[in-house]
This record gives sequence, structure tokens and C-alpha cells, in this order.
Amino acid sequence: MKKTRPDLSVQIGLLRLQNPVLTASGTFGYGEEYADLVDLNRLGGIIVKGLSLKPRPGNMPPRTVETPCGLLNAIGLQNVGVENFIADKLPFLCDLSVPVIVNVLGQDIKEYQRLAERLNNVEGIAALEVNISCPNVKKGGVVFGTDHKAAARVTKAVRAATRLPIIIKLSPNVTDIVSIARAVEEAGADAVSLINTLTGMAINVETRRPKLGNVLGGLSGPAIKPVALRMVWQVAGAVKIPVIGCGGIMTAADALEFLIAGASAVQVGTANFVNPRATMEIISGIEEYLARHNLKDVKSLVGSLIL
Amino acid sequence: MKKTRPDLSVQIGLLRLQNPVLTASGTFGYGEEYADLVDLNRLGGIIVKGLSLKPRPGNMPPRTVETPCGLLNAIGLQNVGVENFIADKLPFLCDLSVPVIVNVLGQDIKEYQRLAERLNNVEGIAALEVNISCPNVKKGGVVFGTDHKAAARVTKAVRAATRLPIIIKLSPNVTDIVSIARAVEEAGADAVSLINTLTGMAINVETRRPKLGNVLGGLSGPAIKPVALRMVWQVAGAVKIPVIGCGGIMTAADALEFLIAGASAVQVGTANFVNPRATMEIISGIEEYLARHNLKDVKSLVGSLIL
Amino acid sequence: MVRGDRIKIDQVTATVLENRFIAPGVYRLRIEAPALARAARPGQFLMLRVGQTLDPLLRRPFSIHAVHGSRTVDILYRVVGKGTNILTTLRNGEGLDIVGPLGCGFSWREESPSLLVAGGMGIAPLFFLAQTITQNGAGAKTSVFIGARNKTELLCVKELKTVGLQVEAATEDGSRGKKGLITDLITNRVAASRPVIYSCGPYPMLHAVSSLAMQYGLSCQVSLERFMACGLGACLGCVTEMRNGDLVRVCKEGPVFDAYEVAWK
Amino acid sequence: MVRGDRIKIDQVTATVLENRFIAPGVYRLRIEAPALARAARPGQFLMLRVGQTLDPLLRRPFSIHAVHGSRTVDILYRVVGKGTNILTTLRNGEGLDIVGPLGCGFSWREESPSLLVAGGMGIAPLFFLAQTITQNGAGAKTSVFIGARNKTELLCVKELKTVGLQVEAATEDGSRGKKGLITDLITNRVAASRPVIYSCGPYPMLHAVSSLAMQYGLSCQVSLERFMACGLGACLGCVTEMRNGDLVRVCKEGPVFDAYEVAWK
Ligand SMILES: Cc1cc2nc3c(=O)[nH]c(=O)nc-3n(C[C@H](O)[C@H](O)[C@H](O)COP(=O)(O)OP(=O)(O)OC[C@H]3O[C@@H](n4cnc5c(N)ncnc54)[C@H](O)[C@@H]3O)c2cc1C
Ligand SMILES: Cc1cc2nc3c(=O)[nH]c(=O)nc-3n(C[C@H](O)[C@H](O)[C@H](O)COP(=O)(O)OP(=O)(O)OC[C@H]3O[C@@H](n4cnc5c(N)ncnc54)[C@H](O)[C@@H]3O)c2cc1C
Ligand SMILES: Cc1cc2nc3c(=O)[nH]c(=O)nc-3n(C[C@H](O)[C@H](O)[C@H](O)COP(=O)(O)O)c2cc1C
Ligand SMILES: Cc1cc2nc3c(=O)[nH]c(=O)nc-3n(C[C@H](O)[C@H](O)[C@H](O)COP(=O)(O)O)c2cc1C
Ligand code: FES
Ligand code: FES
Repeated sequence: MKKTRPDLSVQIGLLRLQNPVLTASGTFGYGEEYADLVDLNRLGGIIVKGLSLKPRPGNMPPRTVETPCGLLNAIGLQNVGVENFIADKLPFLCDLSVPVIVNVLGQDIKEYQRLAERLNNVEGIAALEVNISCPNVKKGGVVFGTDHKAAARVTKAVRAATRLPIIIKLSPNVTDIVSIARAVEEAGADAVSLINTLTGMAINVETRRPKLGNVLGGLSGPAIKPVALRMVWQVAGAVKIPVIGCGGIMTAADALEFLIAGASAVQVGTANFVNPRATMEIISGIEEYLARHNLKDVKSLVGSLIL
Repeated sequence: MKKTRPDLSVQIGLLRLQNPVLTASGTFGYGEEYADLVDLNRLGGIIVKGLSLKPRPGNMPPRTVETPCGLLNAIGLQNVGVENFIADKLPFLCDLSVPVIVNVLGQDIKEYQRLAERLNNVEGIAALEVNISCPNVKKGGVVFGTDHKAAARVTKAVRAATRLPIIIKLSPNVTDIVSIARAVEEAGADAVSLINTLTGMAINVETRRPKLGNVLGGLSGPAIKPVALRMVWQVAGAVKIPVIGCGGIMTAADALEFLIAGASAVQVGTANFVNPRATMEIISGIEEYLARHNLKDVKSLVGSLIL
Repeated sequence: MVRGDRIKIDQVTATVLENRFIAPGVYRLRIEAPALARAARPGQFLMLRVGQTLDPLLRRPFSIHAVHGSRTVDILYRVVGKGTNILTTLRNGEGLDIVGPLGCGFSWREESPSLLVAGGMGIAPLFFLAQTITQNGAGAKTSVFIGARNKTELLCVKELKTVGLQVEAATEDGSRGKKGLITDLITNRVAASRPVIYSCGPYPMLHAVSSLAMQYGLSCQVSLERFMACGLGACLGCVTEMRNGDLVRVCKEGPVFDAYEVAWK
Repeated sequence: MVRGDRIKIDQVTATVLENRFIAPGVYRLRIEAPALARAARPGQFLMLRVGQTLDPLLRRPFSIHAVHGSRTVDILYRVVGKGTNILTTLRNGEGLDIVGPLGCGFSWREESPSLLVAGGMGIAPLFFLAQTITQNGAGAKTSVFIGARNKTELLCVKELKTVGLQVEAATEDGSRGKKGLITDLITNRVAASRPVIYSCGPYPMLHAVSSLAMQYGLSCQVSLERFMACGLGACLGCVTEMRNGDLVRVCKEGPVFDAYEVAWK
């Protein structure tokens, strides 16, 4: 008697994913970069590189440096801008059968709002992920995501500007991530995703210069997994909207930790660089785990941590 | 013509260290545990396991788990208590020629104050390091170190209770570590040390239980080095008192990064577990570096980052 | 246990003499490390640095399995994960960074008959004890019981017999020796000869052996396992609860404890 | 450069055939990887997963040094750090996780004479180009200039001669070939035969070669290096500035660029 395959599908607000494995923004380009290596249609969804209203050149190199079990990056949010994205990048993504989630970032509330408006009725976009880990120029560069009031304001503005599901992506560089998650839930977010990168730095001791052109960068990769998992667990226990876990996920076991901690879905980032097949292996691994534990669906695993 | 050996000595307020390499609290026991493996008298100083007024049993096991390039611990601040320390542990340390720094922790301001008073006139103690990464029971467990007002209050209380130099050890689990560093400087700290561990978590997916008895733990080791270095650089640029850098230092190169970023001294923690000789190798490595770069003393390296 | 003569801890670079497959998933690592060979006591362990990189970060603890002469030490290990997998790649002549000998081992009670009770990999430290006992000419009043899930996990039986010890085996599936748990096997034996029991193996087995010992009022020493970050008594991570409520360090006060002092759960 | 036929990128487990010491600190890794051998173009590179653990975390980029038949690929590497040290431990028969072929390689201009200018490890990709040129019977109108700090860092001279190419060498210390910089050596040559220049080596050398090419109005292709996290064009980490101000990805638009398009610093 052959068992029926476990059901991997999950629901993020109105958004249905065939499985809980998404690609993290900025680590999967616009999808096409991985077309040769990954069966894109097997993904739970694709989150594209963060978009701003106008194209951005990004920071001066060096932009990436390896750290112990981690990667420091200071790309500076280089991107083609929303119009070029719609014209040149979106068509390829539309031909896929998986949800395309667009990550957006602004220098001020207005830019977030305009982005949301512009993308609102564009064919082929399933949801917006709002990156609030950006310096607020109006506020002298204080990051939106580190102040629950600013985070709520961005959320409200985006909410008012689009009918698309909105996922607010939280910054981990905060004292109390729960208060920020609650604030954006309050303000109308359909889901939260976390974590973005931890701010870090590296120095070349021979030249005595920073290893990154931008001095500071964002730390990602397995090194940050324990911190990401902790924050996901704290937030999942405090909000009612779905939580999407992210940070250092390399294997199915890593992804399962986040699901058990309370994440309804996960994002795979740096792992795509290390092992382009990571997402495929994680999807298979989750399915295998569910079968082995006689669980009929992934939903029954979400938040199942035993204390 | 043989060069004169570079001068490794540094000054932390009134405290003079023969070299900038200290052992981090909780990772070197009470010194005696390493007596067979390390020439204790070659150290810049020894910071002992955190002490409370009364002995503490600590958390239920498991207390430690390995993570990618990191270690999660939830020891629960187990310690022999200040009286047993003075009676049983201090005599061994007094026979050494290096400064002994006592790390203290309290459940409320009173406990910090009493500890400082008790240790004030004890022979053989060179300074106090105040661990403010502890839950404030009065404030329902909010950690002192995450609120600049509470941090300042602890500092003032300890300052009033002792003539010993006091080093406030900062928590990295904050939005703005600079404001907290400034607050404790303001309140009379002679120096700050950072970072303590980042709060993290790990889950055993087979049992679906937390890997730590305490659920949450503190992340240390090379994984956190980029975050620690960033915070040290930010704080060193914002306060006038000396900064002691800590977090993921395994090698002389790591230690040099912290010195160049602005730390006047460094603490070696988890590395003592991985390589008991780490402190010795780091001291030799710093000396070798200074000689190779024709620097006459380590002071000229502190804060020498070129931007 | 052995608290008498304080043994100096060393950090040495040992030379791999042999890293031999001896059973599915089990290898015997033979190293040249004179300092360790001379200082080592049965029941003590070593912290091995596995691999050259920062992953895995921490050392791994392994019992001293045997000492040959004044230079050679054996470690018997089972491949269970990352670090032990890396250990299998060690080749003859390579160096291995080791800290030890560590902890308090068995305190052999010469006057009484000895009963060594091993479960699975538990034979690793007990073999060294058996070695020491026979070298002291007490092999005749010593017997070894080994339990395992099946015959392939039954280790060192031949070696123990060649040093002239009486060995009895039990496997859960009966594929060799008696079928059943080791505790069933030793019950009538302990009643008769009233030996001192030395045991190492899975927690449930140690618990059962200890209960049995207490039931018959026999002295019993057990070697416990914990995840260990330092192995030196510094991190306080490896504690286990004692009957008197104390949390003691398995790496320092143990790994060998008097069964009567342990708070069995 | 070669943008014409889009080459499919693959992730394969290649088999190590040989990992040979060929000069102090330099090894040649020979692997069996049919898919790569068939698809590879001169100037392209591969991302190698070094080691089995999470440290080092990222893959390492290496040029395709040579292709033999339809199955075998060579990589020529210098040991400079963690990852390349681990590479030296690879043994025959072991598997190696490789992504490639990647990037845009040299576009060989058949009609004109070719001048290959290599500095140090820069010979790695140029050797593959030389191979291709000779296989296309254009060896006669091709010459190779190799520069290095000293004779031990002067690589592949014999191999290039055996495929029938004219090779001239220069070392900074004069320990072999002419003494001085490669650029001094090629100046009069370029004036005479007006070749197309293909160059790879340290940035200062590439800069000098490019300036020389521009000065004589010669077409010139250079292979650049950057730290690469993905090698796939996804992370935007490896960008370099073009004369027109654009920041382009060395791993995708490069690593080979038209010297005239690069914003030399
Ligand atoms: C004092 C002592 C003596 C030991 N002697 C031996 C011996 O002689 N032979 C032998 O084969 N093993 C022995 N062990 C167990 C051995 O240390 C672990 O199997 C080893 O550390 C696993 O490392 P790994 O990286 O391969 O596994 P990991 O990848 O770290 O983990 C794989 C699995 O092994 C478990 N594990 C990890 N570390 C330990 C540990 N310290 N103790 C128990 N389980 C662990 C993990 O929980 C996990 O389930 C001993 C342990 C202790 C504490
Ligand atoms: C497209 C491309 C092709 C290359 N082809 C070859 C080749 O054929 N043969 C060869 O020996 N090397 C080649 N390199 C350089 C090679 O990738 C690096 O030497 C290697 O990644 C160093 O890894 P490591 O872990 O040993 O050094 P690390 O420990 O990572 O670093 C040691 C030193 O090497 C430097 N380094 C690290 N990564 C790079 C990098 N990607 N590029 C340049 N320097 C780096 C670091 O800055 C540091 O100074 C190529 C690089 C690129 C970008
Ligand atoms: C090179 C790089 C670029 C990134 N760009 C973005 C971005 O544009 N927008 C965003 O919200 N997050 C961005 N991130 C953060 C990732 O989406 C993810 O949150 C983070 O890397 C942690 O996950 P990981 O450890 O799996 O990589 C980027 C990360 C990396 C490494
Ligand atoms: C096992 C363990 C116990 C610790 N105990 C204390 C403590 O009692 N007091 C304290 O201030 N810090 C304590 N720390 C934090 C360290 O002193 C240090 O700040 C932290 O580990 C980061 O440094 P590292 O990465 O070099 O280990 C402890 C760390 C570890 C790993
Ligand atoms: S392992 Fe650190 S105290 Fe036992
Ligand atoms: S290395 Fe990632 S874009 Fe080039």
C-alpha cells in the first residue's frame, strides 16, 4: 500500500504556494540567472532583487567578502529600476508557473508608495515584499525597519497603494523585533518575512582598510541561522499573520527548523551561491521528512515546536 | 642591528596591561582550568566567570550546542557566588602576576551594588567587568543592557560602590549600541567591553524540541565576528573611554582587526575551547605583526583604520 | 573518580599511525603520542580537533581505547556525523591536534573481582580498563559482558579473549551470543561473585546496570556522555545532576561516576 | 566577450584524475567532466566547491586551463589561502562539485595574428586559448609572451613549445628569459605585426598592456579578476567599472573584456 505524497502547499494570506520554499531577494537575480541550474517551476515562489523607482548603480566594489560560515555584502541595492524590470525582466518570469514576488525599497515613504502603485496592476506579480532595512534619507539615514513607527508608516502607505498581498521584510538589527512585527501587522501587512542581514564589517589587516567599499555590509549565511531562528520563533509567537523565515538556510533540516519554529514558508538566500541546487534539495528533503514522520502536510509541522 | 621588541602594553583607564589580550568571562573558568595548557602569566589579564552574590545553579542541560562556526550556550550564569570565589578561587589567581578582572551580574541594581561593595577592598582584584546582559527581574526580565537608562543606572550604582576601575560589558542585541555606550560613559564607566553573545536558538528536527534546555542561548564564536567588529568600530568612534573588543577572535589577525577598528584591548572567548593555546598564539602574532610593520607599539595601531 | 594523582593535561600534535575500518561505521585510530600514552588512565578521554577549518568549530571527545607501550594510543570511534566523518579521512603520517588526558577515569578496585559491562561503543574505554587489569595479573577474576544491537555492532570480543579475558556477549536480535539485554545476562552472575561493576554504554543501559548493582548492594562505576564544548571544566556546559542536587561537570568530575551518586532519570 | 552562442551552465560532480604539483605552490588539477569539456570556451571559468563543510562557505573561481579530448579538463591553480590549500588535498578518484562553464571568454579573431600576453597565473586561461588556436592551425601566426617575477613562477613554457608555439619569457629578476617587465618585451613586436592581443595577469600588467594596445590602435582583450560569491550574475558582487560609467558583472559580462571598454584606474 503506497502512501499518498504529503501535501507541501502553504497559504500566505491570499497567496497559495505549491511548497514553502522561496528564493530570497538579491540572491537569485531575476530568476533567469538560475534557469540552467534549477527547475524554476518547482519552486514555491521567486522573490526578485529589490527594486527602486529609478535604476540604482549600487556601491563601489569590493561588494562582497567571505566570513566564517557567512557572507558580507554591500551591493548597495543596485537594480534596474521598476520600469526596466517590467519591460525586460518580468516577461521571462511571467512565462513561469510559480508566483513572482517583487521586493521593493524606497528612500522615503513616497518612493515605497509610488512603487506599490506602479506594480499594483501589472500582470504576473503575485505579491510585494517590502524591504524596510533601508536608510530613511528624510530621517538622516535611520533605517525604517529599526523604528516601529516608521515601519508602520511604510506599511500603511504601501497598503493603501496596492491590492496585492504585502509581505514586510524585517531587519534583525533591533532590540525588539516583536514590537516591529506587531506594528506592521497592525498597519495592515499580510505577512512578515525575516531576517534580513545583520550589519557587519571586515578589515584587511595588511592594508588596514575595510574589506568592503561601503565599510559596512550585511551578514548572511549559516553563521546567522541561530539568530534568525530565534527571531522567527519570537515573532511567530506574537503575531497572527504568517511568518516567512529566512537566514542561513542551507539544507532541508535548516528549513524544517524554521517551519517547526513557526514559519509558514522559508526563503533560501546565500545557499543559492554555494549550491545552486539547494532549493530543489530542500523541497525534496521536506517532502521526504514529512513522509518519514507520517505527516500528511507541511501545515501540521508549522509551529509544532515542543517545549 | 637587532630591532627592539615592540611594546605590547596598553592602558585601560588606570589599568595597565602588559599586552592587549584578555580571556573572556565564562570561557576561561577561574583560570586554574587552563593552568596546564597556558602560561597564565603571559596573558594581558584574566576575566573570570560571572559572579553573583549567592551561588547560582544555572540552567538545566543541554547547555551548549554547536552551530555553523559558532557555539550557542545557555549556562544560566552558574557560578560559585562571590564569597566562595573569594575563599576558594581568588587565592590561586592572586599568585599570578597578571591583573584579575571580576565579571559581575545582578538580578537587580541592588545586587550589582552589593557585589561592587563586597569586592571593593578585596586584595588581588584589578577591575570589575559588569555584565549588563542579564534579565532585570524587577522589570519583568527586560535585559539591563538593552535599555540605555537601565544601563546607566547600573553603571552609576556600581560606580558609587567601588574605587575599582569598572568596565561595562555591552549586549549586542540592541538597535543602537552607540547610545548605550554613551549612556554608560556618561554614567561613569572607565571602559566598555563588547560584544556579549547574540541571542539565538537551535531546534532538533527529529524530536522537534529546542536543542538547549533553556530554549534560547547566546551565540559566540567566529560566526559573530563581523557583527562584533562593526559594533566595536561604531562605539570606538563615539566614546572617549577605552573600548575592549570581543567576539569570534580566533587568531592574531582577528585580534588585529579589532585593534585597528579602535579597540584598546581584546578578549578571547570561545577560541579557548577550540585551541587552548589561542591566547598565546595571538599575543605572539600581534608582536610579530608589529615588528613586520615596523610599529614600535600596539597603541599606534589602535583605531588606525584607513577610510 | 580517580582523583588521587592529578594528571597533567597536554595539548599535543599526535601522528596518525593507522586509521582502520574495523566494522561497518566503526574505525580504530592509532596514534603516536608519548605524553598521552604515559599519562592516560582508563576511563579518561581526549579532545580531538577534527579538520583544519572552523566548521566543525569545536573539538570532539573520544575515550582512550587502548595504550600500547609508552608511545601508542588507540581511539575507537563510530561515524555519526560531521566530525567523525572527517576523522575517517585522516591518513597515516598526518598530524592530529589533541588535548588530554581529561577527566576522572575508573578507579579499579584490585581486591575485588571485576565485572566490565559494555553496551555498543561503551567498550571503547572499558577495553583500556581490561588491558590494565590483565597487565596487573587480575584477568582471572575479571569478566567482560558486551551487549549490542546485533553482531556487527559487537566489538573487540576477539581482542579481549586474546588478552585472556572471559567474555560473554548478548545481542538484542540474537545474531550472536545470548539474545536479549545485557542486564538479563549479568543478573545471576552479580549475585554469585559480588564483583565491582565498571560500565559504559547508552544511558538506559547504564541506568539498568546501576539499579541492578544497587539492588545487590554492589559498588558500581559508570561512564557518562554529554555534549562537550571545552572538555576542561571551563564552560560549565556538560553538567549532569547528582543525587544530592548538585550539577557537576561530566568532563571534570566525570566522565566516570559512582552509580550511587548519579541522579538517574 | 563571446556572446554569440549561449553556453549552457551545468552543476556537475567531476572525478579527479590527477592533482599534480608542477611548481612551488602551483598545482594542476585534471578532472573528468565531459559536459564541461564539450561546452568550455577559452577564457571561461568554473566555480569549484572546495571542501565538504561550511568553511570555506563560497565556491572558488578558476579558469579553464586546458581541455583534452571530449572528457578531460585541466585547472592550474596557485595556493594562496584556505580554499586552494584544501584543493591540494584532493586525491585521484574523488568527486568535485563544479558549476560551469561560466562567463564570456576570449573571442579569437582568426583573421589576424594573435599575441597572447600572460603574467604569472595569467597563463591559466591563455593556455586554453593557445590550445584552441593551434588546433585551428593558426599556431604559426601566434606568439605567446609570459612574464613572471622569477623563473619558478614562469609556467607552461615547455607545454606551449610542444604544441608548436613561439614563446618568449621575461622575469623581473632575470632568472630566465629577458630581464624586465613583459610590456617592455612586446613593445617593438606589436608595432611590427599589428596582432590582436589577448591578455591575462595582474591588474597593473593588464593596464600597461592595454595602454600599449590603445597607443598602437590594436584590438585587445583582457581577462579580469574579482572576488566572486556566485559566479552566475546573481549577487552583483563582482562588478567593475566600464569607461561609460556602467558597473558590469565580471562573472557574466566578463571575465574577458575589450580593453577599450574598461575604466582603467
Ligand atoms: C567523554 C566522552 C567520550 C566519548 N568517547 C567516544 C568513543 O570512544 N568513541 C565514539 O565513537 N564516540 C565517543 N563519544 C561520542 C563522540 O564524542 C560523538 O559521537 C562525536 O562527538 C560526534 O561528533 P560528530 O561531529 O561526528 O557528530 P555531530 O555532527 O556533532 O553530531 C551527530 C550526532 O552525534 C551526537 N553527538 C555530538 N557530540 C556528541 C557528544 N559529545 N556526545 C554524545 N553524542 C554527541 C549529536 O547529538 C548528533 O546526534 C564520547 C563522548 C564523550 C562525551
Ligand atoms: C574568473 C577568475 C578566474 C580565476 N582563475 C584562476 C586560476 O586559473 N588559477 C588560480 O590559481 N587562481 C585563479 N583565480 C583566483 C582564485 O579564484 C583565488 O586565488 C582563490 O579563490 C583563492 O581562494 P583561497 O580560499 O585559497 O584564498 P582565500 O583564503 O579566500 O584568500 C586568500 C587570498 O586570495 C585572495 N582571493 C580570494 N578570492 C579571490 C578571487 N576570487 N580572485 C582573486 N583573489 C582572490 C584574497 O583576497 C586573499 O588575499 C581566478 C579568479 C577569478 C575571479
Ligand atoms: C548579495 C545579497 C543581496 C541581497 N539583496 C537583497 C535585496 O535587494 N533586498 C532584500 O530585501 N534582501 C536582500 N538580501 C538579503 C537576503 O534576501 C536574505 O534576507 C539574507 O541574505 C539572509 O538569508 P540567507 O542567510 O539565506 O542569505 C541580499 C542578500 C545577499 C547575500
Ligand atoms: C560558555 C560561555 C559562557 C559565558 N559566560 C559569560 C559570563 O558569565 N559573563 C559574561 O559577561 N559573558 C559570558 N560569555 C560571553 C563571552 O565572555 C563573550 O562575550 C562571547 O562569548 C563572545 O566572545 P567569543 O566569540 O570570543 O566567545 C560566555 C560565553 C560562553 C561561550
Ligand atoms: S565541556 Fe566545558 S565544562 Fe565540561
Ligand atoms: S559573482 Fe555574483 S554577480 Fe558576479
